[in-house]
This record gives sequence, C-alpha cells and structure tokens, in this order.
Amino acid sequence: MSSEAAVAEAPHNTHRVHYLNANYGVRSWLLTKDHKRIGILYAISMTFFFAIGGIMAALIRLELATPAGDLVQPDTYNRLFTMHGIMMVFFFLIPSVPATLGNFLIPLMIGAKDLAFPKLNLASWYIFNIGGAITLYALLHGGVDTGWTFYAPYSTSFSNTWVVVTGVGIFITGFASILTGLNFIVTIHRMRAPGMTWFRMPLFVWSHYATSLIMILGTPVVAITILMLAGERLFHIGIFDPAYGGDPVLFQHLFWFYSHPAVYIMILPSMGVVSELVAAFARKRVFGYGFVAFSSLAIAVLGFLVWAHHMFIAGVSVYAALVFSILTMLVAVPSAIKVFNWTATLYKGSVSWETPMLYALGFIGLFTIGGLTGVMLGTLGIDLHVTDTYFVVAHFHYVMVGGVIMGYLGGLHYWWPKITGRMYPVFWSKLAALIVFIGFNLTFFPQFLLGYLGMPRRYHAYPPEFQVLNVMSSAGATVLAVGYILPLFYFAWSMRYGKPAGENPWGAVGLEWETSSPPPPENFEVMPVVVGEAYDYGKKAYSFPKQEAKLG
Amino acid sequence: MASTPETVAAAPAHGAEHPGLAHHFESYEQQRESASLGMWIFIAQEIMFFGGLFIAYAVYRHMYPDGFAAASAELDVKLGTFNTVVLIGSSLTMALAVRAAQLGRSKASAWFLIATMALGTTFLGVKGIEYHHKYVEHHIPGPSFQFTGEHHGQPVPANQARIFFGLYFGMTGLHALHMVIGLGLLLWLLYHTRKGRFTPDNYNYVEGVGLYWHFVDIVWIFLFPLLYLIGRH
Amino acid sequence: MSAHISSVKTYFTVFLCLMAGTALTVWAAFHDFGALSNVVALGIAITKATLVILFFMHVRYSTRMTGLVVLSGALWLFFLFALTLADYLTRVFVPVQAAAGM
Amino acid sequence: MWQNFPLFPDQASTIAPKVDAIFFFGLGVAAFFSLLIAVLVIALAVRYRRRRPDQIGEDEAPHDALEIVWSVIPLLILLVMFGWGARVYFQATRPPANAVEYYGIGKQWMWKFQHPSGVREINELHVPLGKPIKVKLTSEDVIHDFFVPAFRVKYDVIPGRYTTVWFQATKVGTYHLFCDEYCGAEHSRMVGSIVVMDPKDYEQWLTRGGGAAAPAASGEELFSSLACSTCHRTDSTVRAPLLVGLYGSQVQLADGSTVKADDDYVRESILNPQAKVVNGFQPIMPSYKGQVSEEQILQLINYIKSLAAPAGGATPTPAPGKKG
Repeated sequence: MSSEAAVAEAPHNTHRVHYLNANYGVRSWLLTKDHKRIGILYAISMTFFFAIGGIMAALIRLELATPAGDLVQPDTYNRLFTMHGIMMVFFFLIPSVPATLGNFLIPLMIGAKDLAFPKLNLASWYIFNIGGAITLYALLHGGVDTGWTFYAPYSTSFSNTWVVVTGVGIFITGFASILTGLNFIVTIHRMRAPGMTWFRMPLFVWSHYATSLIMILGTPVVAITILMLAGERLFHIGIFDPAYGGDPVLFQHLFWFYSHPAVYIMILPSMGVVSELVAAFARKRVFGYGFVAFSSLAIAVLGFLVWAHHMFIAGVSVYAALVFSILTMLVAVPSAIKVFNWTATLYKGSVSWETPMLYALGFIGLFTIGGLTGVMLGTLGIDLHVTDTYFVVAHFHYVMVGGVIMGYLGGLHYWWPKITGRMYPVFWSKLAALIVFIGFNLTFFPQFLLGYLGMPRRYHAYPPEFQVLNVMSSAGATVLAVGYILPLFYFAWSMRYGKPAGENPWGAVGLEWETSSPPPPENFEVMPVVVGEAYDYGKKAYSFPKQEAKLG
Repeated sequence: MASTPETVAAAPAHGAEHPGLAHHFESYEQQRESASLGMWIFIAQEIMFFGGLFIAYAVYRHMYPDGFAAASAELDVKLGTFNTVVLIGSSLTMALAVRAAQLGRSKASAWFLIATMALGTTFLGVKGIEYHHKYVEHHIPGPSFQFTGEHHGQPVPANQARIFFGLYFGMTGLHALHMVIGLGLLLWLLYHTRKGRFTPDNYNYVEGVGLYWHFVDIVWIFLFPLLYLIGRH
Repeated sequence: MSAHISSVKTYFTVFLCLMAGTALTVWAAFHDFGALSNVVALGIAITKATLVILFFMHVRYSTRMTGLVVLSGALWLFFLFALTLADYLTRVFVPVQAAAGM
Repeated sequence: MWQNFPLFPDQASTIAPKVDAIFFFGLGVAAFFSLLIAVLVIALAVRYRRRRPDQIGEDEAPHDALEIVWSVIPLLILLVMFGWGARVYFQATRPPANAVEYYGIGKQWMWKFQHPSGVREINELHVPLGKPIKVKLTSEDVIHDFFVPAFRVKYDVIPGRYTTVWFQATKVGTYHLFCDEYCGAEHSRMVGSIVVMDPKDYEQWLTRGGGAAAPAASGEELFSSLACSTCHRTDSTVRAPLLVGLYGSQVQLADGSTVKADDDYVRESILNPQAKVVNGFQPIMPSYKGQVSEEQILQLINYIKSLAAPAGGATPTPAPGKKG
C-alpha cells in the first residue's frame, strides 16, 4: 500500500493533477499536510496493528478449542488476551473510521480545502505511531498480563510485566485521538462551505462531530488515570492499592469514565457510514434526518453518564447501581431511533445490493443484536449472572466486530473509488462480505450460550461441558479470518488493474461526489456553494458559481 | 457561524498580500476564530485532564478527612499565598501582553511577556523551595516516607498522609510541568514578537498562549485552597 | 467583528478583585465555618476563576461558541464528580479498616 | 466431548428462577426486535429493490409522531426491565436476617472457607440444603470474584474490605465455583465447588469430616498466647475494657461517639487499636498488625463472640482432634 507512488496512471486522466500524483517520493508522503494523504497513512499503520491483534485472536481461539490449557502457558495466554484487547481497542477500533475515512472525507463533504489545523493532523499520525511503537516494544519484551482494563491492585502491585511502558504507549496514542477530535470540531464549526448549514451537512459529519466531543472530553481522563497507575506502581502512593489505604474501585470508576464513552467513539463513526450507505443505496433522503443527527449528539452526551454499569458487582453501592442502570436504559434509546430510521429509509426507496450496502444491512442486523444484549447487561438482575462471562465477550464483539468493523469495511468499499479512482471486483467483494457475515455469527453467537452457562472471561482452561460451543466459536474464527484477508487482495489488485471510477460511480448525492476521483489537492477545482438540502436526489443541491472561469 | 457567505472570491495565492494567512482559510477572521476555538477546546480537554486528579482528591478527602487535615497542616500557607499572588500577577501581565499585541505595540508586548516569564519563574522557584522542604521532612511518598502527625488529638495513620502527599505532588507537579511548558511557549512568543511577526490582524499565537497561561492560573486558584487551606482551624 | 480590546483599567480592577479573593480565602481558612468551610473555599475559588475566564480570557466579549465550550468543560467535570461521589456517598462501607488505615 | 453438552445452567438456588425469569424477558425483547428489524430490512430491500439503473427513491415527509412512538415504546419496555432487574438485584444483594454466616477468603489462586462451627475447607464449601447461607468475603491480595453459576450468585472479593454474597440452595449436588475477576497467572485454576448436602448429612459431615477445633476454642488459645489476657481480664477493667458481653453492644468511645462492636470494630481494634479508643481508657494497646493472619483474626473474633454469653456461660468445650 505504501508504494503509492507506483500507482499506474489511468490513461484518461494523465493530464489532471490529483492528490496522489501532485508530488511523489517518500518525503512527500511522510511530511504531507494533505488530510487525504494523512487518512491513507493512518489506514496503513492501523491495518498493521489490526493484523497483530488478529494473530493474537487466532491464538486465543486455538487455545480455547480444548478444555485443558495445552497450547500455551497460562501466563502466555494472559498476555495474549491482554495485548489482543489493547491492540484492537486503542490502536485499531478507536481510530478506525475517524482517522481514515473521517480525515479523508470531512473536508470534502463540507466543501473545505483542508482540515483547520493540517500540521496538527500530521502530528496526530506521528503521535499515534510513536505510541504504537512503544506498546510494540513492550509487547516484544513480554507485553502485559493485566487485561486491557489494567484493574488495580493486580496492575499496581502484583503484576511484574511491562505495565508502565504499555501505559505510556497508550497515554501518547491518546493525544493522537485528542488532536483528531479537536481538528474535526473546529473544521465543522468554522470551515463549512457557504450555504452549508448544520442541517444540510451529511450525517457522516454529524456522527464525527459527536465522536470528536467524546474524544476531547473523555480521553484526558484515561490519560491521567494511566499516570496515576504508573505513579502508584512506582511510588506506592496508595491511590489504588488497598494495602496502602487506597480503593481499587476508584481506579475502575476513572477507567470506565473514559472507556465506556470510548465504545461510543468506536460505534458512532460507523453509524455515520451506515447512514451514508443506506441513503446512497436506497437513493433516498435518510428517514427522520433531524432525529438521526440529534441521536448522535444524545449518544455522545448520555454516553458519559453510564460507565458504572461495568461495575455492578465490583463493590459500588446498590443505590449508585440503580442510578447507572436507569441511565443505561436512556442511552439505548438514541441507538434504537437510528436503527428504526435506517429501516424506514428503505421504504419506497430504490435499494441496490452493491457490496457497501451488504455491509450496511449486515451492520443494522448485528448492531441490533449487540445493542439489545447490551441493554440486557444493563439490567441489574441479569447483569448479576452474566457480567464477566462470555455473554459480555459476545455482546461487545457483536457491537465492535459486527458493528464497527462492518461499518468500516462498508465505508472502505463505498469510498474506495473516490480514494483511488479505481473500482474493485464486484463478485469477490460480495463473497468476502458474505464470508465475514457467516464467520462472525458462527464465532460469537455460541459465546452467548457459553456466557449464560457461566463460563468466565479470561479462562484458558474450562470445564469440559463447555467444549462443543468453544469448538464452534474457534471454527467460526477461522472463517472470519478468511473473510478479512480477502479484501487485502482485491483492493491491492484494484489499485493497478481496477476499472477507472468516474466522479460518481454509485450515482450518490454528496459534495464528495461532485469532485473528481481521486480529488485534486485542494479538493475542488472551484469552491462549491450549497443551495439544496442533504441527500436530495430530486434536484441539484450544489452549485459552483465560478463554473465558467475555470481556474488554472 | 459559517464563514460569512460573501461571494466566493477567487482566492489569490495567500502568500502575497495576506502575510500569515494559511492557504485553506478564507479570511483572517476565519483563521482567528478557528485558532481561538481550537485553543478553547484544548483547554476543555485540560479541564478533564486535571479533573481526574481532583476527583481522586475529593474521594480520599471524603474517606480520610483527618489524615488530609493533618498532612495539609505541614504545608506552608505563607509561601502558598505568596505564590498565588505571583501567579495572578503573571496572569495580569499576560493579559496586558495580549492587549499590546492586539494594538500592534510589539515592544510593549515583549516587555509584558518578559514580566510574565519572570513571575512564572519566581513561582517555580518557590515551588522548588517547598519541594525541598518536603524532601527534608521525608514527606515524599516512597521508601523514605515518614509521617507522625495528629489531628484534634487523634494520631493519624501514615497511609492517609501518604495519599495526601501523593496527590499533592501529583497535582502541583502536573501544574508545575504545565508552567514549564508555558514558559517555553512564552520564550518562543517573545522571539517572534521581537521579530515583528504578530500584527493586529494576526496575533492568534499570542492570544493562544495567553489562554493557556490563564488556564494554568485557574488550576492554581483551585489547588491553593484545596491543598493548603484545609483543617487550619 | 474584530476581537474586543479591554481597557487597562478593566484589567487592573479584575486583578484587584482577584487579590481580594485570595486574601478572603486565606482569612476564611483560619475561621471555623463547620461544614460550610468547603462551600466557602470553593465558592471563592469559583468566583475568582470566573473573573479570570470572563475578563482575562475575553469570554465576556467573544462568540457564544466559546462560552459553550467553557460550560461544556465544566458540565463534564460535574458529570464525573456527581456520579462518582453518588457511589462514594451512598456506599455502606464495611472496611477492613486495619489493613486500610494502618 | 458430546456426552455432557448442556445449553442451559441448572437452577440450584432460590434466586436462580428469578434471575432466569428476567433473563428470558430480556431475551424475548431482544429476539423480538432483532427479528422485527431483520425481517423488515430484508423485506423492504427486496420489495423496493432497484429496477432501473437511474431509479431514485421517493422523498418522504418526516413523521415526527412516528419518531416519538418508536422512542417512547422502547423506553417504556426498557424501564420495565430496569424496575424488574432492580428488584431482583435488591433481593440478591440483601441477605435475609436468619442467614447463617460463613467466612470466605480469596487468596491468589485458592479459596479458603470457614464454617460457623469452625471447620475450615480449601476450594470446597459444604452447605446444608434449604438454609440461607451468607458468605462474608475478603481477599488477601488482588480482587477476586465469588461466582457460582448454578446459584446465579456473583460478587467481587475485594482486598481491604468485606463483601457478602448469600444463597439458599434448593438442589443437592456439587456445583462449580469460579473466580470471575481476572487475578493473575492461575486465574482459571482458582476454581472450586459448592457441595450441597441434606442437613442431616451436613451435620454428620461436620462432626466427622470437619474435626477442626471450634474456632472459639482455638481463639481462646490465641487469646492467651498473644498475651491479650494480660490486660483484657475477666476480673478487672483497670488496664483494658471487659470483653465479656462486648460483642454486639454499643461502645462509648473517647471522642464521645458510640459505635456497635461488630466484626469490623473488633478487627480494627486488634490491628489498629488507636483508631477507636474506648471512653475512659488510655490508648496503650499495641497493634497486632503483621503478627496475626486473617484466619487468626477470625478465630479471635469468634472467641470474643463466644464471650457474648453471660459470664460463666457454656463456652464450647474444645473438640477432641485439632486440624491445623
């Protein structure tokens, strides 16, 4: 992927300058301030971290195929699931859609030349990689065995693994997330094209605005929590360690204050992608545009009030548990609104079954299951039995893998022609989507049953009666792995041999489809003025006043 | 709020007549509003960053009121008050520096920046003295920590005092680190002010560093009563 | 609208108010207000902080958006405090005090 | 691997049917809405599939009423789940008054239990059928979690404080006990079993199998070996308060407040005597921190509890054999 310079010129647009052939050489990529190139750089480093996390997932599933812990040592297994969690959460899921598709598309969608702070955007990518390098350094020296949640007092006093170094890695990567969020908020507020009012913006931009709010207001809390954890581990201040008078539950409060909104950082951008896909492939304005837009903001705000539903049996007071449980019920409503509105958009639409739409429909189905099992976990009576079992593991994989990754792949398939100017093979991409859907369900649905049977999380050896369901899950994992590897091949193939995609291969409405593919360095030959509503398939929504005096 | 929908002038290459206006902005005003909003969002993020420490303080002061009162009694209120006056003074000189930049008086702005840096360094000096005092008294959490204090006649366990001092060093240390970064920014600002880079149209950086400095002052406005003034009666 | 430029007089009056606030909070610390001592200390600190935000940081004269960002920062801090303390203030704490306090 | 392949855990405690009931209600809601959305999406996608390449969808006027409906109805269902769940949670976290109190200690990668009669077990807990059992838990190192799937009982075991779980077994048998909070290398080996027996068999097991000295007796030995008896005498209260009849009574402290002499008061007074000094006494008692382990403290507490009976009451005679 990184040898972008080697992209063969499509014959018909050799004369046109676009952001890929504007200048060549590794320096032009590593010092770029163009939000489009930074989006691609992010995609490359993120795919690398996803691969590492994926290998660990495969090893975990292999180990769990047998009741006895016979593939790896217990300590190695603990490091495997810990690093799988850290790699996937902090280095893939949180930056997945915002840092790649968000970076690439937000200026295009609101008619701006670039993000508000291009230098900060590049700094964000470097900070992300520095954090990743430090965490990899710790991983190569044995990694961490505390679980991605780093619960005290195990992480502060009993684990002799690389907790502080990994913490520093995550601390640094957190700033990449903060800078991306800051860039998006200022760009959306200050750099919209004339006429682009808030309610003419695409829902993709709305969901990234809500995500950026969480990135800005949540990430610093986990940053200071990691600093306190490192301080506790090095100086034994006694903040989290009961042996010195501390309260380990306080660590859980501070950790989950960020980590629950973090799951909304992961899901909201994918919801934005699905809103775009459903509108584009039903060729219809999203049903209840205003409600879907405000539901993103509602999720961002309410998402900060529910964190202790991870701690119902961790020693919080019964009354606090009641408060958090009822607030968890409230935060589920905006998600329900989104799902109902997506479904209603299909009514009287002109629905086409292109690959991105397959991912979008898959997202709607799987996210509904994930969301509703989440509500079951928010119910005190049920959570009592199923928390910390494989029911929870199944729930968050349904939302993160069935939701975030399906949305990410759908978005990638939808905007790939705009990013590279090439189409990818239809048959192989639809096949891959089907394999991912089947593999996913086979992997994670049995885990719901395992969860209610009571198989605890993070066990590498389990009672024999759980084996059949675990073998099914491991089998599903292999199918899922095939489903994720296929796109690497046909995407790479398409960059050289793919059919050139015109300005608007899907016939969709949106400012990003009004410019060439791949877009010129400053996004538009002539800056647009917005005159119509969003997703208005009836009449032309954008005009380019200086159409006749074409610039240079 | 959107950039004012004047006719989309064919944007000339910004470099020529508009020094300091970045290529992707339409006007100075848009650039200044973006820079100001960006800085404020960074400050909102810093509020939550310090917020984590403040909630830990609140929880442990609720759990160990006596321990915190006894440990706080070890801090020197006179030095703390002096430091508060110094830091609020530096906030004043910073505000005057920003005002001078807005009016284009680079020399005055430079002098006010120097005054702000002097006051900031004084503050850090006093902090150094206090830290040394804690070192001598073995009040730094770690192997050499000792504490035998009492509150209202009741002896206070060392654990509770260690938590207070842990939070004291965490909060004031993080604040001091932000001061050091602030001094570095002020130095950079001084260098560019002397080179006349900031004009009434383009003083965003001066205003940005000013907002950052005022925020660091506000953090101390909360730290001073919470750490120095509990249990004094 | 170009940013508002406050007069030097405004800055000095605000500075004097802040000095008075500092003196007040130190004085208040040495007098017992019982349960109210926390409220008094925080009240003075919040007033001083508001003065700095409104006048030194020009929020008084800048766009509504800036005020919104300040308020959202404060509101999120309130979320953190309110719900965490909701747990700590209602927790029937059965401490193994010895291990904790010693 | 096929011979024992359950799809649903058995119900072996009074709370289990209640948890299963609300679980099935939640499952029903989840299944209903998932199927509803799936069927609707597929039906609409097929019914309104694109027939001509340039066909566009008809624009819809927004239905605010419909939006309100499908916000309020899910909210109402969710509030029902909340209320019902809260009721089950209250029942599960509040032990009944007549619950028999057992002690449990989680220690890195093993469980240690102690019956009220003093019998101690490791990784196994024998309990009588049909009696409400309360297990008072603490940990000696990291956070563990007492989880018995068959009883639908789970609560974290936190160092530095006591947490309690309670259950009333309804079926005889042996049930898995898991540690359900990650606690280190052997986390998945920190498993045990709860053996539910008929009350008669249980009593027999107690006397026969669990021959350990009644905790009160070994507590008495400790009381003298640790020189507590030098100050806490039964005949004089010059140097230290009288312990007979102390347990459960209200104690007047030096700073004027009164506190109930429960487990934690006794425990704290052993490990940190200066924390709560009894009115009229000097804080001269040395701290025993580091000299007594958790079990010894429990034995001392039980001994002091046994003194609660009026002076000269039947202090239980030490049982013959003494298991260490």
